[in-house]
Order: sequence, then structure tokens, then C-alpha cells
Amino acid sequence: MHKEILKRFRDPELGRQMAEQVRERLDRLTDRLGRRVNVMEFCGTHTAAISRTGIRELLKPHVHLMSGPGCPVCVSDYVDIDRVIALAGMSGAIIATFGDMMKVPGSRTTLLEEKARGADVRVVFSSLDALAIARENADRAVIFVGVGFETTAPTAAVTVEQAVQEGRDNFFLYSLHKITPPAMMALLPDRDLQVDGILLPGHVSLITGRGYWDFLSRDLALPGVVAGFELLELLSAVDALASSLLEERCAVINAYGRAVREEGNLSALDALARCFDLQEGHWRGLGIVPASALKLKPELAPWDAEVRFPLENRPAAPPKGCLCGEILKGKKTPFDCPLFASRCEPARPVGPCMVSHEGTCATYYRYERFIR
Amino acid sequence: MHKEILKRFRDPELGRQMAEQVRERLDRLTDRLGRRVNVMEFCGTHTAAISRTGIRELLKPHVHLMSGPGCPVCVSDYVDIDRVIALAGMSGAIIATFGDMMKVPGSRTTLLEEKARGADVRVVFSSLDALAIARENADRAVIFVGVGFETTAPTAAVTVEQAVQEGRDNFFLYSLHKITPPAMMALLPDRDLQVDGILLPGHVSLITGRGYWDFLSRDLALPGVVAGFELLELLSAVDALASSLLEERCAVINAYGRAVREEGNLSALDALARCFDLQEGHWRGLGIVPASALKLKPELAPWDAEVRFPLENRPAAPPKGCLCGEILKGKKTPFDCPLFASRCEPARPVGPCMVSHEGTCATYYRYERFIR
Amino acid sequence: MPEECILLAHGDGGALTHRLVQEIFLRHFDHPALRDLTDAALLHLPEGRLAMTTDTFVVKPLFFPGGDIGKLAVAGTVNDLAVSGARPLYLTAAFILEEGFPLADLEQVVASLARTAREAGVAVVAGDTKVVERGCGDGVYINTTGAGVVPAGRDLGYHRIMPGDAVIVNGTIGDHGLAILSKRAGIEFDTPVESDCAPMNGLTDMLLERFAEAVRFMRDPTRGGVATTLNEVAQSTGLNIILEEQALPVREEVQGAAELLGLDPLYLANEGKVLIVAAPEAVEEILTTLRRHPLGLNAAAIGRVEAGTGVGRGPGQGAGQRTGQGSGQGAGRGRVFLRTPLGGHRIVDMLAGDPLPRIC
Amino acid sequence: MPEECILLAHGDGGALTHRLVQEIFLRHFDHPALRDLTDAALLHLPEGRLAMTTDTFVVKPLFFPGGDIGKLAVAGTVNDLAVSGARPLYLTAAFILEEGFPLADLEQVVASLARTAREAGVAVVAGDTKVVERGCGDGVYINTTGAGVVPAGRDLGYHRIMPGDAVIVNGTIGDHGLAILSKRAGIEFDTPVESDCAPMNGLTDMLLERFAEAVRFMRDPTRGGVATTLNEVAQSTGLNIILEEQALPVREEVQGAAELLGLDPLYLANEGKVLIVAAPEAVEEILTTLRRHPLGLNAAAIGRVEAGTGVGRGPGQGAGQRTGQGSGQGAGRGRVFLRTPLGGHRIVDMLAGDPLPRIC
Amino acid sequence: MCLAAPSRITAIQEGGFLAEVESFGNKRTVGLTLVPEAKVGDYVLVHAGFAVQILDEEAALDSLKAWEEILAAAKGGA
Amino acid sequence: MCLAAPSRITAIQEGGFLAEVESFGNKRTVGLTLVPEAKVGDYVLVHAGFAVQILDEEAALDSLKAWEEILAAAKGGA
Ligand code: SF4
Ligand code: SF4
Ligand SMILES: [Mg+2]
Ligand SMILES: [Mg+2]
Ligand SMILES: [Mg+2]
Ligand SMILES: [Mg+2]
Ligand SMILES: [Mg+2]
Ligand SMILES: [Mg+2]
Ligand SMILES: [Mg+2]
Ligand SMILES: [Mg+2]
Ligand SMILES: [Mg+2]
Ligand SMILES: [Mg+2]
Repeated sequence: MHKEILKRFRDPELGRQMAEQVRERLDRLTDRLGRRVNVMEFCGTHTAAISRTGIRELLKPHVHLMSGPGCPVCVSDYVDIDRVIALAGMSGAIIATFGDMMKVPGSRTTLLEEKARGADVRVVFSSLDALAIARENADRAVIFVGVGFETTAPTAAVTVEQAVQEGRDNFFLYSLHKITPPAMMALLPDRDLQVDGILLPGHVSLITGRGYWDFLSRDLALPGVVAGFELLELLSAVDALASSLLEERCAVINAYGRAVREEGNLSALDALARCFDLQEGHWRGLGIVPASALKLKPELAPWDAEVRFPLENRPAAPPKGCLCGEILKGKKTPFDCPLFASRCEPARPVGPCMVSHEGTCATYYRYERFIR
Repeated sequence: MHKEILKRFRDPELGRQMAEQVRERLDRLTDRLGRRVNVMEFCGTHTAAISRTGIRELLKPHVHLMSGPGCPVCVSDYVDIDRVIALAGMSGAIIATFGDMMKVPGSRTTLLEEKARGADVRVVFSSLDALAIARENADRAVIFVGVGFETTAPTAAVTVEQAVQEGRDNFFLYSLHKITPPAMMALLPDRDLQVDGILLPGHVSLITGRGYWDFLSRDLALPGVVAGFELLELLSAVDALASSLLEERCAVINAYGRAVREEGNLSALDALARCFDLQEGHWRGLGIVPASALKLKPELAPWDAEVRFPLENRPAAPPKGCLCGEILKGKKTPFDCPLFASRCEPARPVGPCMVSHEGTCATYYRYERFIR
Repeated sequence: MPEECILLAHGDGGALTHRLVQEIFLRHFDHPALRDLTDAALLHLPEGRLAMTTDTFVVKPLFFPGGDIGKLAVAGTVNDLAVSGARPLYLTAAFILEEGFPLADLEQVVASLARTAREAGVAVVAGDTKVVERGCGDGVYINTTGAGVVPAGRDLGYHRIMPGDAVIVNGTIGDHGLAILSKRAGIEFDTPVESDCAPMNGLTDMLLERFAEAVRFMRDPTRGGVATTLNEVAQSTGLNIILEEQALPVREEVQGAAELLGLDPLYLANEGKVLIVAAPEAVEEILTTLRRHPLGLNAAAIGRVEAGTGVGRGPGQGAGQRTGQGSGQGAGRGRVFLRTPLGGHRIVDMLAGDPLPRIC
Repeated sequence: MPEECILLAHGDGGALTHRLVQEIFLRHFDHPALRDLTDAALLHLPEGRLAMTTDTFVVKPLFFPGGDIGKLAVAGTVNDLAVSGARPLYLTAAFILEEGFPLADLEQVVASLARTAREAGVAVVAGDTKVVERGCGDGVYINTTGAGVVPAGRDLGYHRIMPGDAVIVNGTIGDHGLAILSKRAGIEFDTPVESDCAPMNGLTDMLLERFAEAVRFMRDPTRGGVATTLNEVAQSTGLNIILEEQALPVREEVQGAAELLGLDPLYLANEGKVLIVAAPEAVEEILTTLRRHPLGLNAAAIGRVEAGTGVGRGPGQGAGQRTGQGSGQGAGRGRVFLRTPLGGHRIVDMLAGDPLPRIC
Repeated sequence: MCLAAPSRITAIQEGGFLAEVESFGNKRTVGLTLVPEAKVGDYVLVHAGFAVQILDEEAALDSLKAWEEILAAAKGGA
Repeated sequence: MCLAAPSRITAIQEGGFLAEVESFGNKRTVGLTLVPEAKVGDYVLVHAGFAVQILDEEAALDSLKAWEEILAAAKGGA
């Protein structure tokens, strides 16, 4: 059944019609504003889907679809990557993390290279897999490097709770989890950006609920639309945003109704509240953002890799010439970076935006490099 | 210089002349006794050298050169091999031992097969190498399986002392070391054997000294000659034995003067006395022989693998049909064994005599199989 | 039970090596050149150019849905010869065995290799066995090297590809890569997808017999998938290739699993697929022919060749220019694009980095 | 410094693989068939029978006195062709790289392989690279497969060996095996002995050009040494071989080290030696010829062929009978004996088990 | 930001911690702790090895209907 | 029973625990604890990685001389 629905959500004929309607509305907006409207997709999965479906190219004359800092891998700072790499060097330790983390450059090296040099680093698909590794290696420290926003953080939380329940004392979480609103608040008020409206991350929203975003309209007077990821969902979300702007309605609309509820996923939100405290976080590009990082509560300290394996805090300089910071803020595009597609490419990334499949630089490299 | 001496010790022309003289003496003895004289070479290295040089074939009509139990690998009992294999199965343990031990069959398997199945078993050339492995693997138990007679046991002793001095608490000796006289006393009085004289192990003697063997003439009224290993040394030793028998002198003669002193190696004998106690030992073929096994003294218990990793004592049956026991006693030759060169061969040994390069079965297989 | 698994001594060239060769290898491979175990096989070669190719197979797991490393080792090498226009005749097979590898598994692999070779009509004429210590291998690795003959009159190559040519594939893409991935440690999932692993020399020979002129070029999109292989074509010719997203034959199970894991079927390996560049006027006839062959039932035209964006056309320049430049930058070289159903375009690049499963 | 060592991505067929191929392999190997990186090399083959052989090289350490794995990979395969009477022409080279292997070491190996191939006059015409995870390999393994041509009129083989024939070797034995052993973990010692590793096709071709009739058979005594190789000859022909201990050319350094470790040079591997079975009347002339070649300075006649103890002569029966029997038992088959200086005999058997160093 | 793929729950393991899900014939085991209310037959979005939300099929069909109507109207109106 | 090979001591390491020995150009490091009286230049028998005895060259030459004399005598006498 869902198979059928998905097929229709991807129907090219409906898509063309919808695109026609969106273009028409956007052009009216352009006429009214005297410039193309600026829409930021905060979420990297949106960035990738918009490029992959060709929507960005198709709508380019009508709207500036700006890519935001919505890739948790990309916003992980050098400081944190360096620390994870240091943990990987501990004798006997096993680092488990998601595939994308493997290639993120710290200040000198990556987990992938450390693995090649002998560190035991394993790619997992889920924190549950990391816990299973800990069960099978009871005499070794297994450190799960959790990275992700509100969507992913609850999965790490319930896994830690599972470890606690099992009395598994060799499983540790190194939490690089972050929440998104503080980054938006740090970014969107920036005059230079001139963001007119925002496509809100669909999968963060299915945890947080639509209501989570009301601060946008309330505090920043920005309209927002929670968007899905299929062709028609993306187009209809842009359409809804255009309508709001045309009608000068400033509200947060849910255009991903099949997955996102008003109140979100209460079980997941409970898990976050039970396990994590908010602390200041290092964001690549944005710097230190207060109350944006999810760190394990003190009562979970025995499972907290940062507490159990404390490391010196050595500041590291970002690589010369990398514009990641500006690109994450949406102020520059990868085409502005002199390293883009020359010294920096997915096979040998310089900045983290070139690493993650949904990093802005990687996405533009993969899908848009010669299409301008 | 020594190079030149060795060359002359191997000179075939001198050898042929010496052989002529030996034959002549032996034939006179045969005439006197009415049978070929029986000479046992106790030492496996002698067994191999006598076969390799062709002396056994050459002198066959004139003397019966019987092979004795003088291979420390061959006389190691199933019980001990099974225990070593059990230790190899301990998680994290490293077993280090000499190459020949790898293929000795326990009651079900060998160290070589256990290694193939994942056990960490390493071949070393010296107990010092095993200690070095322990230094490099400070978090793992390194068990050196020491095997050998009086020649080898002192090297294990001083290595344990070195470990004690270094405070190396992850190095352990599993001592299968044995001394030779009790085995001789258990064997030689046997009427069936009719040993007329004995070639004494040259390299045991360089530790023990010639005097060590006086019990032979004193208690058993047997003449003996301490023999070297080069062509002329071997022939001259047989010659000396033949002379003694002809002249009815019953003494122990040193015919390996370049290496063996009257009193032996006092440093080595001291080391033995400092580290080891004599206990009853399991000898394949001979059974339990009192006061024949060198086991670490109680004060060295922390470095004694048998004390630190106690194992159940499970008796094991020797393989069906294997005549090792009888062969080790010199009562049978490999040609008497129905498995010899059919089911039992060096690539897949059934009994331990087929394993060691100087095991009687392996030697006969390698050098004498089709020469009868 | 003397030994049920590989020991180091099986590789020392001595008695156990001989027993292994006799009791496992020679029992499954039967060719006069092998029987004497001499240093080299002496063989008859028919008229034509000699074609040679080599590949080592290090697949994990050794046994996977739709095949095993033995079958793969034949298919992979036979296919490299086949897509070059050659008729595969002889294979050499060299094994690297890890100490402790079960003899029963070895026998199963060897039997499968022998069976596939017979099916493909190639003879295994020389072999080698090495044993490496535990922890220095992974069960078994197999190198196969193939020799064949290109009959007179066949000429395939980059130099024959022209703008306007069509790109054809003989069936669904990504099946092998997904089947393997589904068994990879840490990602295990159950999938109905089987590897497409199969020798294609029957199919290619049939095609070349009928369309010697219209078929310009063939290549098997193995490691790196269709995307990487077509990028090699584009870079070597300086021509662009435009794929039609809707025309790509992808099993819905493969598409579904790829979405689950965050992968793109264009980058998944195939082991029974051939990309054919052909004259546009022959496309329909070629598709009809392919679809009558068991390995071509889902054949489809998936794209077309277009003039590149600048210099560097033709094989000579293309190849020369390529040397030492790395991938993907510089202007005026051939590219691969994909036209989305909406009519937009996106780049299809070479694979960069293992297609790791990812969460974002 | 992006990557100084092999990463898994170097083997995924994508961008890093391409860079590796361009920047290391193609820089050292230069052959038209390689340049286009197509699936198979298309080659010209002169008149004669095609000879093929394959070998994988897993030597430890990779760099040893007198050579390295790259040189060895050429010498080993070229020699197998050469001793079969063939003129080696083409090589394929397939690498299994372990994650973490230093690129600098790889480049050194590849350069050595290329240099040795040039010296031997063979072209590397096809290649393959696989990367395996750390702990699933050992730096680098190399498979080389060779193709060559046996000119008309050459006929070497077991079937030509007759009682009375002489056994010749082109120089000192055991050098390679000892040089390798001296670097093995746990046995390290310093030795002046270098590996004899060298392609011998120049020497064998010269020999066969002059002594096509008198040379009956050739073989390179590699793994298992002279003892194992001659046992294969004896078993395959049903004839006995009698070696003269005093005639064996053994460097005194090799003899000394072998005694130190409890080894027999007859079982140590050689990589630049050929055993030649030849008509007795030609022995002196062959020795004179060999000694004029740089690889034959220490050539010596080391033994002779005698009638075996019973049935089983001739290659056909010998081979048939051998199958499934294992080694070394049964009556009436060819044996190898060694005559000691004293005039006694002893058996020289096949290697059984790794020549481990031992104390007793 | 976060890939999530729709799958159908085919079985829930004892204790309710894990579920078998199926998507186009592909089967996986996923954590169910975050959607304890899910039942066999439900479609869920799976992220990082966990079911993170139950999909609302009715809402999906509503969206489709709405789009089709609007587009039809627009066409009709054009 | 025990292989032992003659080697010449070329150097003794600090502390006297280890020595470098040489035999036909082959060099090894061996334990010296069991023959503390050995000096550089001495020939020793090496067993299991240790020097176990100093070889007595004079005794070796004596043996040789004795054999040669006896054999010569025997020949003369024959
Ligand atoms: S292209 Fe590379 S260097 Fe430039 S901003 Fe992106 S990640 Fe940084
Ligand atoms: S030949 Fe084998 S089975 Fe027979 S006695 Fe010797 S070791 Fe035992
Ligand atoms: Mg190939
Ligand atoms: Mg291939
Ligand atoms: Mg081989
Ligand atoms: Mg392994
Ligand atoms: Mg190919
Ligand atoms: Mg070969
Ligand atoms: Mg070879
Ligand atoms: Mg050979
Ligand atoms: Mg290949
Ligand atoms: Mg390794």
C-alpha cells in the first residue's frame, strides 16, 4: 500500500504540474519583492533531495534555495573530531560510529586513516549495533560516537539506558548530539542572509512536533514549512511557503502530515529529557552556541566517554582556505570556495561539508558541479 | 680456525680409514661374543647424525646401533601435551615453544592445529625470545613451554631468573624438562635389550660433565663413551667403545674433549640447582619415572605455569597401534611398526617419535626408509 | 581426523601441499595441462589476437545469495574477456588460503569454480596455492587470470564511440552489490535480492556475431557500479553520457534497500551485467536480441552519448590527458549526467569512498 | 598530506583507485595494452604453443637481502615459463594490498617489479588492485600470471628422462630460503647470504638454443627446495635419482647457518636456480656453457638418474598412479637418494612441514 | 538531516524492544522503544536502526487528494 | 638430543648477559649467562639461544692428531 503512495509522491507528471504552479507563485513574489525570494532548507537531507531530484536547477530562476547548516556531521567541530581520534588511539578501545564520521577531517587525520594505521574503528548502522559489539567484547572499552540532531539523539539515549539496565560497564557514549533551534537563532537574524522563509527539517520534526518551531514566527517573524522528502512533498512545501509569503501569513505549517504530528514523538522526547542536559556546543562555522549540545546527565557519567576518558582540550585551527563556516551559515555557496572540486573533493575532503553525503559541498559536488 | 677443524672432522678420506679400523675391531668383538655387539646411542641428535652420515648403514653388518629415548620431544607424554594444548585455549594466552613441539600429537590435536583454529602459539628459538614476547605483550599471559634435557633446562632456568629480576609477572614457564640418568636406569637393566655399551649424549655432557655418567660403569657395569657429532667423532667414539669392550675395560670415556669437561658447566649446574626440584615425570614409553622431571621450586611458583593455571588431570590413551613406547626403549625399530610410513609419516605423525626431527621414527623415515 | 582445516604446512610445497593439490584441486579440475603439475601449461591457441586479463577476488562473505567466491572468480574474469570481444579459453586459478580455513569450505569453493568454468566453456589450465598465517588473510582469496582470442573482424573500443550512440544494459543494476552488502558484518538484513554473478561470454559472443559493426564498446560495471564505469568511458572519450533516470532498470527491492541504507544503485557492483555502447539505429534490434537471452531479459536502453564540453575527444587525447590528473576536475572533459523525471539534470560522478551505510 | 598509506577506499573502484592506478602503477608500467585500462589486454602472440603459469607471492618480509616481493613476483613466474621451454612475453600483475600499507613501500615494490620485468624482457599487460581490511592481509601479496611461447622443436618433459641422465644445477642451493629465514620474526640473525632471486629466461633460452636435444627436462627448485622438486621428478617418472652429497654446491655461510638452525639446504627454497636433467654425454659442454653465464658461475653436476625399483615408469602411468595416494609410500616408485662422502646412502624425501627452526 | 525509510512492522519481539520490519522484501530488525504504541502492520519510519514514528496513511492520502484537486483546479482555471 | 652449533664471540654486551656471535659470516645475539667466563674471540657452542660451553681448540687439535697418528700407524702396521 505505502509502496503505491510513494510511487504517486514521486509521479513526474504531477511533479511537473506542481512545479508549474510553484513557479507561477514564486514569480509573483519576485515581482512584489523586486528580487528572488530566499528560502533556506535547514536540513542536509533536504539539500540532497532538492539537488538529486533536479528541483534546485528547475526553480533556480524563481527562488534562491539556500542550504543551511543541517548536517550533524558537518557541524561537528575539529575539537570534537580530534578528541574522538585521540580516543581511537587508546590501547584496547573500539570506536563505533556511523559511516560518514569516518572521513571527517580532524586537524591532522581522520578516523578512516587511523583505522588504516591500526585503530579499531567500526562502522555501525545503529547505536544498538555498538552495544552488541560491547557485549561481544566484554574486556574492551567500546565507545559509540553518537552524532545527530533531535532525530538521532533519542536512539542513543535509549541505547545508553539499555546498557545501564544490562549492567554493561564497557559501553560508553561520546555524545556529539546537538539540537537545532539554537543554531537557527544564531544564524537567521543575520541581516546578510535575508532569509524570507524556511523549509523545516521533516525528520527532526517527527520527534519534536510542529509546535517546536513556533518560535520562528513568534520571535523572528519568519514563516516556516515542515517538509517531507519526496518530489511532491518538496514542491508542495515550497508552494506552501510561497503562498504564506504572498498572503503575508507568518506561521509554521506542517506539510509532512503523514509523519509529523503537532506534539511530536512523546516517548522520544521523554528519553531525551531523561538522559541529556543541554550544554554549550561547538558548531563548525557558528562557533560556540549556548545550550545547543546534548550531553549525558551526571547520573549517567559511568557511561559517558567524555567523563570516563577525559582529554586535554587542545584548540585546533581549521584548514586554510576552507569556507565551510560561511557555507554552513548559508552566506557562501561551494562555488565560492577556491578549493571546491580542486584540492577538496569527496575522495579527499578538506572540510567536513565535503564529507557527509548531505554536506552542502559534497551535495553540490555530486549533483551540481557542472550545472550552473 | 674452527672452520678448518670442522672440515677435517668431516674429512671423508680419514672417515673411510677410521671406519675400516672400527669394522675390524667390531668384527673381532663379534667373533668373541658370537653375535653383533649392541650399542645404544641414547641421544636423538646422535641418531640423526648416524643416519645422515650413512654410518648406520655402513656399520650394520658389524654392530647393532640401537636408538634410545634421547629426544625430549618424543618422550613428552600425552598427558603433558594435552595440558599444554588446554593452556593454549585460554583466552588471551600466548604459548611460546620450540618448533618441534608444534606437531606433537596430544590425544586429540596438536599445537599446530590449535594455532590454525585461532590459538596464539608462537615458535621461538630460545626462551629469551619468549621473554621478549612477554615484554611486548605486558597485558597477556605468555607461557613458555620448555622442553629438553640437561642441556636445555639451564637456559630456561636463567630466563625465569631474568623474569623474576625484571618483575615480569606475565611470563610463565611450563617445564617439561627432564634429566636423563633415571631414564637410563629404568631402561638399561632390561634383559631383553642386551646393551653392551652406550654412546653418551655429547651436549648433555657438556653441562653435566663426564663424571655424571660414572654410575653406568659403577652400578650397571656398562662401558660408555661421551661422543661428539661429526663424522670422525662418531666413528672414534664407536671405536673407543669397541676397544673398551675388547679390552673388557668398563669405564666412561670422554671422546668429545673439545666440548666436554670432567666437571661440566658449573654455572649451568648451579642454575639448575637454584631453580628446579626433581619430581616424578611422565615419560612416553617408560611411564612414570621417579625423580626425573625438573619442576620449578616453590619459591618460583608465581612464574610456574602449572601452579598459576592448574588443570584437571585427565588421562589420555596413546594412539592405537603406535609402538613409540617400545621404540623409545630400543626394543623395537620403526620397521616393526605397522603404521610406519603408511598411516604415520612426518606430515601427519601418529606418535611423537615421528614428529621431532631427531625422533627415531622420523629419522628412519627421512634417511633409512628404503635402505635395508 | 588428521586435519580438517588448512595448516601452514599445506602451503610449504611439501607433502601436505601435494596432498591438497591431489585431493581437492585435481579432483575438480581436469585438464591435460594440469595433470602433470609442471611449471607451466602448454596450450593451443586459435587464430586471432590474444586477450589477457587478471582479477583477484576478495569478496566477503565467501558464500552469498546467488553465488560464492568460486563462481565469482570465473564470472569476473570471463566477463572481462567477453566484453573485450574475446572468446575466453583458458583460466589460471591461484588461491591464498588462511591458516584454519575449513577444508570443507575450500572444497565447496573449488567445486563451484570448476562448475562455473565448465558452464562458461573455459578450462582451468594452471594453478597455485599459498597458505598465509591466521590473521594475514581472510579464509580464501582467489586470483583468476584469463586468456582468450579475439576473432578477426572484431574491433571494440573507446575510439569507436560517437555522439548519438546509445547506452544499453542487459538487465537490472545493483543486484550483486546489494546482495553482498546485506551480509556484511554490522549491516545484516534479509533481502530477496540475489547476486547476478554469471559468465556472460555466451551473450556477448552472440551479440558480436550479429552486431559486429553496431556494437562499439562493451564493459562490465563491476566495482564502482554503472556510474563509475560510465565515468571512465566519458573521461576516456571526452564525450558526455546522459542517463535517463526513469529508464534505469532497478529492482524495487534494490531501490528500497538502497534507500534504507542511503545508497545509490548506480554505485552498486554488478557481476552479470554489461554496458553496451551501440549505434542508435541498431538499438531496438539489439534489445530484442538481448531479451531473448536468459541473461538479457530486462535489457534496456538507459542513455545516450553526446558531444563533450570541449577538448579532449577521441581516445588518444583522452587517455593522454588523463594521466596523473586524478579524477573529476578540469574543464572540457566528458561527463556523465542523469536526467531526472522532472527534466532537471544532475551529475553522476565516480564513486568516491566506499558506499558505507550512513544515517544522514 | 592526504593519505600516506593504503585506505580501503583505494580498492573500491572509485576515485582513489583511479588515482592509485594512475600515480603508481601506470607510472611504472608502460605498455599500450595497459594505457587504456580496458578490461583485457589484446596482444600479438608469435608462432608456437602458448605457455601459461600463475603464482602468488606472499613472502615475508617484503624486502629481503637480494630482492623484494616485486622482483620475486617477476622472477618466479618468468622462471616457471623458462624452465618449461617457453620464451616469456607477457605478465599480468594483481595486487592485494592491506589497509594501512605505506604508499612509499608500494611504490618501491612496483618499481622493482617493473625494473625486473624490463630486465627479463617481459611486458606487464594487465593488472588488478584489491584492498583488504587491516588484519586480513599482510602488506602486499602479488599474483603474477605469465604467458609465453614455446618455439617449435622444443620438447621438455618427464617423458624424456632416462636412466643414466645427469642432474645439473646452475649454482649454489638454499640461498633464497636462508636469506628469507634470517629475517623471519623470532629467528632474526645477520647473514651475508643474499637471495638468488633472478629471472633465468636468458640462461634457459641460451641453453635450449644450443642443447635442444640433450636437455630433457628443467625445473626451478623453489618452495620445498631441491629435495622436493627432485622427489616430484622421481615420483612422476618412476626413476630413482642419486645425489652426490659432496657435489652439491652449498655456500659455507648457508651450510653454517643451516646447522645453526637445524635445517638442511636441500629443503631451502631457491629463486634463481634451475635443475636440468640432461644426456650424460653433454654434461661437460652444458656445464661449460652455464659457467659462462652470470647466473651459472657455480653450475655443477649433482647426481644421476637410475632405473627405479619397479613399475610406474613413464609420465602417463606415474601421474595416474600418483593421484590420491599422498606422498612417499607404496613400493616400486622413483626415489631420491643421497650418497654420503663415506659411501653410505640415505633417503632424500619431500619436505614435510615447514622447516621450522628447532633445538633438537 | 536524517535519512529515514518507511517499513512495515511484520513482527514484534517479546518484551517489545525489537521489531522485524519489511520494506520492498528487505527485512531488518529495529529498535521499537521509541514508538511503544506501534502494532504489527503499521508503517514506521526507521532511522539509525530504530522505528522513530508511525506513518499516517490517511494523512498521506489526504495530501495526495489535496494536491490532485488543487492541480486539477489550476488546470481547469488556466 | 640437542643441536648445538659452534660460533665465535665477536662482542659482549654491557652487563655480560648477551653476546654477539658469528658463524660462517652469520651473526646472532645469544645469552651469555651460562658461560660467564667467555671472552671475545672464544668459540662457544650455542644451544637454544644461549652459549652453553666454550670449545677447547687444543683438545680438538689433539683429537685430530691422535686419530691421524693411530690411522697412520694402523696403515703402517697393515
Ligand atoms: S569545498 Fe571543501 S574546502 Fe571548500 S568549503 Fe567546502 S569543504 Fe571546505
Ligand atoms: S611409526 Fe608412528 S605410529 Fe609407529 S611407532 Fe613410530 S610414531 Fe608411533
Ligand atoms: Mg580484469
Ligand atoms: Mg573484472
Ligand atoms: Mg606455484
Ligand atoms: Mg581473518
Ligand atoms: Mg571489467
Ligand atoms: Mg607457477
Ligand atoms: Mg614458481
Ligand atoms: Mg616452478
Ligand atoms: Mg580488476
Ligand atoms: Mg597483518
